Amino acid sequence: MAKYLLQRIVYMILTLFIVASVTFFLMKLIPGTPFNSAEKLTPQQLHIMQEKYGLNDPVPIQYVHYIANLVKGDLGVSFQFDNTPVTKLLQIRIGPSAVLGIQAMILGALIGIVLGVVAALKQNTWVDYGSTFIAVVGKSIPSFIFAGLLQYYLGVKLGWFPVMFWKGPEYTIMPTIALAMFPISITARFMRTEMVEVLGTEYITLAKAKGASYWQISVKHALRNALIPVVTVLGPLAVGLMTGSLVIENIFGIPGIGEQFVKAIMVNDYPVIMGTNILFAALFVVIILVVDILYGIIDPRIRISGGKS
Amino acid sequence: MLNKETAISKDMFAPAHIDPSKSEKISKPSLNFWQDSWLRVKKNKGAVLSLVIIVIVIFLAFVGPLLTPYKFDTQNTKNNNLPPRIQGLENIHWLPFDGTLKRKNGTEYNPYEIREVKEYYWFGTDGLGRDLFARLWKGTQISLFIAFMAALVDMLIGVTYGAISGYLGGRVDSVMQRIVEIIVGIPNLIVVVLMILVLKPGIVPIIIAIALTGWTSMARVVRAQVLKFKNQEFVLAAKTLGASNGSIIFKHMIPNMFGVIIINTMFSIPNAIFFEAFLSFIGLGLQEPNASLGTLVNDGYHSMIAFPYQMIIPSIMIALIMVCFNLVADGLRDAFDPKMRD
Amino acid sequence: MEKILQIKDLNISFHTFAGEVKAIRGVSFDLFKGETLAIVGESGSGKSVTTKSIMRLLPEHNSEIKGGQVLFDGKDLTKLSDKQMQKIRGKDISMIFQDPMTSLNPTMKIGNQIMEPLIKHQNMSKGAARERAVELLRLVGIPKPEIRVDQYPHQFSGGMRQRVVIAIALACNPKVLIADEPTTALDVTIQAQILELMKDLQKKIDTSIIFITHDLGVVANVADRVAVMYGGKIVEVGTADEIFYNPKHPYTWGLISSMPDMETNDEELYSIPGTPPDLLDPPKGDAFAPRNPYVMKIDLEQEPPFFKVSDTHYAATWLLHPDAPKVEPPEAVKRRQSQFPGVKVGK
Amino acid sequence: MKKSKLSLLLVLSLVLSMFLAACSGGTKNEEKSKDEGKTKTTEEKLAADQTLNVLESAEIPTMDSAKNQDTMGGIMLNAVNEGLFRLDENQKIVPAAAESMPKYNEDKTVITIKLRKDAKWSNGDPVTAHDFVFGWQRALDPKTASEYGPYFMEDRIKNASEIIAKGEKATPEDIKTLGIKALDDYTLEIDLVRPLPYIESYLAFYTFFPQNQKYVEAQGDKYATDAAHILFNGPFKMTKWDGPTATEWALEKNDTYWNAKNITLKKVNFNVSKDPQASANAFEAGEVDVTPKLAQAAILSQYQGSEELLTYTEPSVFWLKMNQKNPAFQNLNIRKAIALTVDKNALVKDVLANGSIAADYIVPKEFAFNNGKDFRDGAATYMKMNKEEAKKFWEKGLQELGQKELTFTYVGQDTESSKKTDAFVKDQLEKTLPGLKINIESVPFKIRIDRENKQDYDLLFAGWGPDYADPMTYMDLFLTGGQNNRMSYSSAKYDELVKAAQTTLGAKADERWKALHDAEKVLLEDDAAIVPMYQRAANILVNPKVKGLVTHAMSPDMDFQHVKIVETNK
Repeated sequence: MAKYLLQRIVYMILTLFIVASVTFFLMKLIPGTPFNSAEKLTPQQLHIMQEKYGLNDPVPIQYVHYIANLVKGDLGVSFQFDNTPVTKLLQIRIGPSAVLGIQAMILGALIGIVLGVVAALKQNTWVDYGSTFIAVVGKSIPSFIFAGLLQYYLGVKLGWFPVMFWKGPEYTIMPTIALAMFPISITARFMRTEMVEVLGTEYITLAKAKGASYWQISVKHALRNALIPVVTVLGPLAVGLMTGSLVIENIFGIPGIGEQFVKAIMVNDYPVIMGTNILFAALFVVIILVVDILYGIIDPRIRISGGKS
Repeated sequence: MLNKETAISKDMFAPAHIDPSKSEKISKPSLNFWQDSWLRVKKNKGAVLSLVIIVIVIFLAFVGPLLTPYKFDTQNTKNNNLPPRIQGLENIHWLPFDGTLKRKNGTEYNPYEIREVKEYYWFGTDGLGRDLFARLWKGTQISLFIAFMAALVDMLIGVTYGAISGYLGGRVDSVMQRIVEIIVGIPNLIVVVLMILVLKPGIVPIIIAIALTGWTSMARVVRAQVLKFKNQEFVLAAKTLGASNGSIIFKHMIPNMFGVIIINTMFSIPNAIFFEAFLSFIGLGLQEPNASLGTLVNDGYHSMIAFPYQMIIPSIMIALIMVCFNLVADGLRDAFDPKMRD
Repeated sequence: MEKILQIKDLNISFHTFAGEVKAIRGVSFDLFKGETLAIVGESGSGKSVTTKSIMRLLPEHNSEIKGGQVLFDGKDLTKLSDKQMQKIRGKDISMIFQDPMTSLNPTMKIGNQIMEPLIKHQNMSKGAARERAVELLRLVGIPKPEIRVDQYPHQFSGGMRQRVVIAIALACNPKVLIADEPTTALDVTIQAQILELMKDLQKKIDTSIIFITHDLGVVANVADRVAVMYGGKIVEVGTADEIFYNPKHPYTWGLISSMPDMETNDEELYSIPGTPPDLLDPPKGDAFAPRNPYVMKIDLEQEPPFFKVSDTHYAATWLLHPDAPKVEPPEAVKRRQSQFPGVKVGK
Repeated sequence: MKKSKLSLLLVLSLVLSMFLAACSGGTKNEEKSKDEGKTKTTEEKLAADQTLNVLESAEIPTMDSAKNQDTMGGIMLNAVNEGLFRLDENQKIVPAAAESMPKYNEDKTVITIKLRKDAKWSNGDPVTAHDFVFGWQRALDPKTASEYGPYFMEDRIKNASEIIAKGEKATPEDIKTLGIKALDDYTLEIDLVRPLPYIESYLAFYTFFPQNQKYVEAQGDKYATDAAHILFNGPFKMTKWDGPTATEWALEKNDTYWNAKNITLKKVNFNVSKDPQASANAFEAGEVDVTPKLAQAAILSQYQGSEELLTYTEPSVFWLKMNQKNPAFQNLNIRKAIALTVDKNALVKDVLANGSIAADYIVPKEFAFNNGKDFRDGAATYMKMNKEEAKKFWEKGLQELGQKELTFTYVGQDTESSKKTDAFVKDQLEKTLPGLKINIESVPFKIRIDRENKQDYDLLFAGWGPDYADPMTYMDLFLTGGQNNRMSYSSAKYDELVKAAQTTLGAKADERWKALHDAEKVLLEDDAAIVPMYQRAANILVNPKVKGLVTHAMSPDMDFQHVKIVETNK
């Protein structure tokens, strides 16, 4: 186990390194400068600015500098936000996005699992069709439309929830709902498929033959086995949610990381792009590892061993 | 029983001759895989209806623009932001085709009358006075194109990659999974911005960006399935019978995971359509005057309150396409899945 | 003898996309206390469906009990609610499945799977149930049960798994045990062990067994009585001796002839020509008629009723009708008939 | 709820009675208004709660006046700090930290300014001439890496160019040579390279704000990174701001401000919303009193004629550039054809529908004045739409080029309004000019700039906002080889006229004006070098209870110091 973990961690670091490198070079291919008033500066002034930030060096040298600093834990400073350290920008912005992402993930997974399980248990009845419909429609309406309608009707017209901003738990309700639509539908659809499959297996019949109740069969026997493949989907999905949604953040005025990242890409704020990207990639590989470990917990057949199975 | 008994005569106990071929007759028709699947799909009313709708939508995506006298990119700014009005339906007030709009204070008005417009725009017009009926079908056309391309790429790359990675396992799997992680780790948006630079902005960079990043979830799911099947008897059996790796993967394993593949593909279709819509939201979508469902919905979003039809109509179209694809997917899965065959 | 289970005129259909499949068409039989009843027949003859319907384990969405009764303990099982049925399953009637590789929950420890019916039906505490589970594992011959109880199915071999399944089935000392081809998926040496185990356990807990198999060798080994099924019907029923040494139905003859014994040589080994009937559209008359070398015109017209051979022996074939011509059974059958102690050869 | 409303009423009536007691004979009026069910009263009754809730569309990138280059930063810096001058409600430049308007030497290259003695920093230090000297030097110091410091000072303030040329190697001594001196604590002398008619508007701009050397150096890297590390000398102080990523911040009235007695507003809360529809929703729900600028015609159409909608013309002008690297655009007839084709009135009325005005000029309206006279008054408009003429020019042009068809790449921006405009322009051009095919490429801002710089376009939609209140901020863009030309346009006549206005005519306002008028005519009519489209209008939603919200043509775009919250009859 320890050996396995160590190996995985080495792989993770390697992955991060490659992600950082590839992104670095891709990013450098995007035209334009990171300076906000590039339109106004004379070539000479621009040259001085670039010199100051080492942007006149050949890209490989910039790359070496960047990686050297990265190893030291220095992600550099932002161009668009007056030399604010990238680490600070990330720290401030990841919070709301993570809170929202986790809430939406929990809400989405719970509702999705319930919908999927219910649909599978009542296969080909109106309950099944109804749950399919909810799952599909949740996925079928673009999030900004859904969020916009939510905001207008529940916020402005009915006044149930605050229209926007990020000032307390009640401010998270509408964005969480809006963000949860996606995981609900994904989870529900996968859950239904897996559940239908599991319910058709012999061991479920045996469980029935043991006199297990409907509830015991669905939860104790079927759910756990059906969850295994679903976990593979939920893992990356969770990262997607936690790393923020530009749309939801914009509409509900949430100081999240998704919005900051998209803006950084649009204005060539290289250090912020890199920093955010490395953070996202790190989250991703960690979640993958967690998923794999979870796999071992819920499925005893897949045991974590020293690489060879 | 009694009646029958009395009807028995002695001569009935004479030996009979039976045509041996008759005993082989089976009333269940012998069908190949596809015919069989098709029969099953046909039984699922929802799937059939959805399939019909999809066919109609695809048909209209090409024919629809010809049904109206207006072209999708012909502007007439004098007639902009007109609500839907359909001949014959305009007098039925509760239908949304009477050519009226509501002001913020709730009063209703008819811009056709106010602006003395004679034309009928079935689905109304946009901010540049372009006919939304024509634009809707044009947008559907382009969105479906993007979606199909994405689904195709998902299937081809994702399934192959996932299957090979899962099947070969060990070091190969390890390396291949790391590569997936790296690809997922590179932000789509950087790739798209880059594509917009390298290629001309428009539909091609969008498809390429989806192609480069979209197949990974399919690969993961397929890999998980392959891992599951790998040690099952039917695979071992095929192996002992000397089947090649390729034929084990594609003949034995993949038919067993059609369900999962189809669901995943069906989800990659809305993913593609929405990714394009997201790009429209941040301004990187299609180039004017082309339309996609994504750009239409995005344009409509800002008109949510004032000209709700501009948002509702394309939204309904997106939702309709998605729902239909999903129902068909369900039908297909139930049909393809050999495990459900009785 | 006490009848513990009575099946009366059971009719079951499946609804498939091609139409209604009449899988069980008027099956009746009794199960006596302490006996082992074997149901034999080709695959698709309705053996498994019959037993699954006793347990009400047929898939709800496409199967339908069209008529008949399953009487157990004075109750008609086909009429019970799901809740009531759950109280009977695993406690009074339990079941062993064909494939031990797939009939255990892969993500649940063996112990927990055995404990489940104990906790449910006997209100045992977890600790007590666990002890009993260890005991049961020992009973079914699993070495080091204290350790094995905490392991997962994938850590067991096929034969071991089937022992676990048997342990689960016997956990609550059921009155009826349905064994659905419990040895088919196992190799021969393991088969014999499992059969021994079952016979052994039956004596210990005095349960009645319905043993489903297509393997007559196994039947001879375990059964007190045998019911032969063909095309969704029972065609012949009798004691094991009666069926093996004095079969009356031409299908049973076929089965017996296809079973190797000491005196047959390979060339002689018989196989029944043709394929089983299509139950989507059951043929008029006797379902076996198309494959029956002794077919008569009436076989094509009317279904044969049961003709009584002895108090325990009945067969549904027109050959037993007084008007029917006398036919010679195949060699292998004749040889056996000659060994049958109670009854004179022929008629 | 009821209780709080009652108590609010009580407080209000108390305030009112005090207010009315001060005015003579107001009592009757009040009672009358009550009887009439609170109809409009002519007097503005101040509300008890002088808090303003403002929604902005972006975060504050920095609060360091030397480094800022952002609109939002500009508004905030102007609220909490103060330069020598500021813009008043009537867009006039009035003394702020300065005691009076500046004095010039004869050739208008040396300016002397007296500072007021009662201006204080929020730490109690007086605002002195040294603070200005330090602020300017810091803005130019290459080590600060300000973009605007060099941009505004190079070639204008004495020795600025020399310092910039030295780059990183510039020593503190070098920087001290910059043309600004403290003659004493309260007297400043500024040396210009040449006369700058617009210098006063410069001096109101945040890049030229004072900075307290002692404080700035004590804070080091932390300076201006959050509300706790800024000094204030303006009407407000910043009480809450966590730094550049904060989407929430607050201002409070600065009681030590020299003019504090004239500031009514107690508190301003800011939040960021980047989605226009969401902003309108928040306004509808009453969560905010002022929205960011809303450009979407559909959203604005809901508020047409409402007292909540505040529309004002900005000095930003948008135009279509024709890249003369493309041989087709070296042809004057082709350029003229393009220039005459687009129906700008339809563009602003139907497409943009946000109060923008069709522009047949490049120097905007209501922007630059000479003795109170708008630059546009008396200036001609050029190249009004004429599709027939356009077709003739087009045919002629095609003939001269020997071509039947032309295909142009049109680079536009990826914003919604830009895309709409681009689609409209494409349609207009293709419909009117036979054989013309236009491919639109909408790209993000930075890429648009890049393509403009590399002249990788045929047609390009761009705009310009002024840096100072003088036509020159537009007119010098298109000088031969000028940094913003970027379309290979070159006209000796245009260059001569503009250069004259820059130099020799610097002190002669009327002649200079004339030269600039002529230059505009050369650019737009004689050479048809660019096609102006429209002058943008800004639209914001303002709660009617907010009075005195001032908007400016240039930074600061918005000024809160005159705001009063009044009782409305709602």
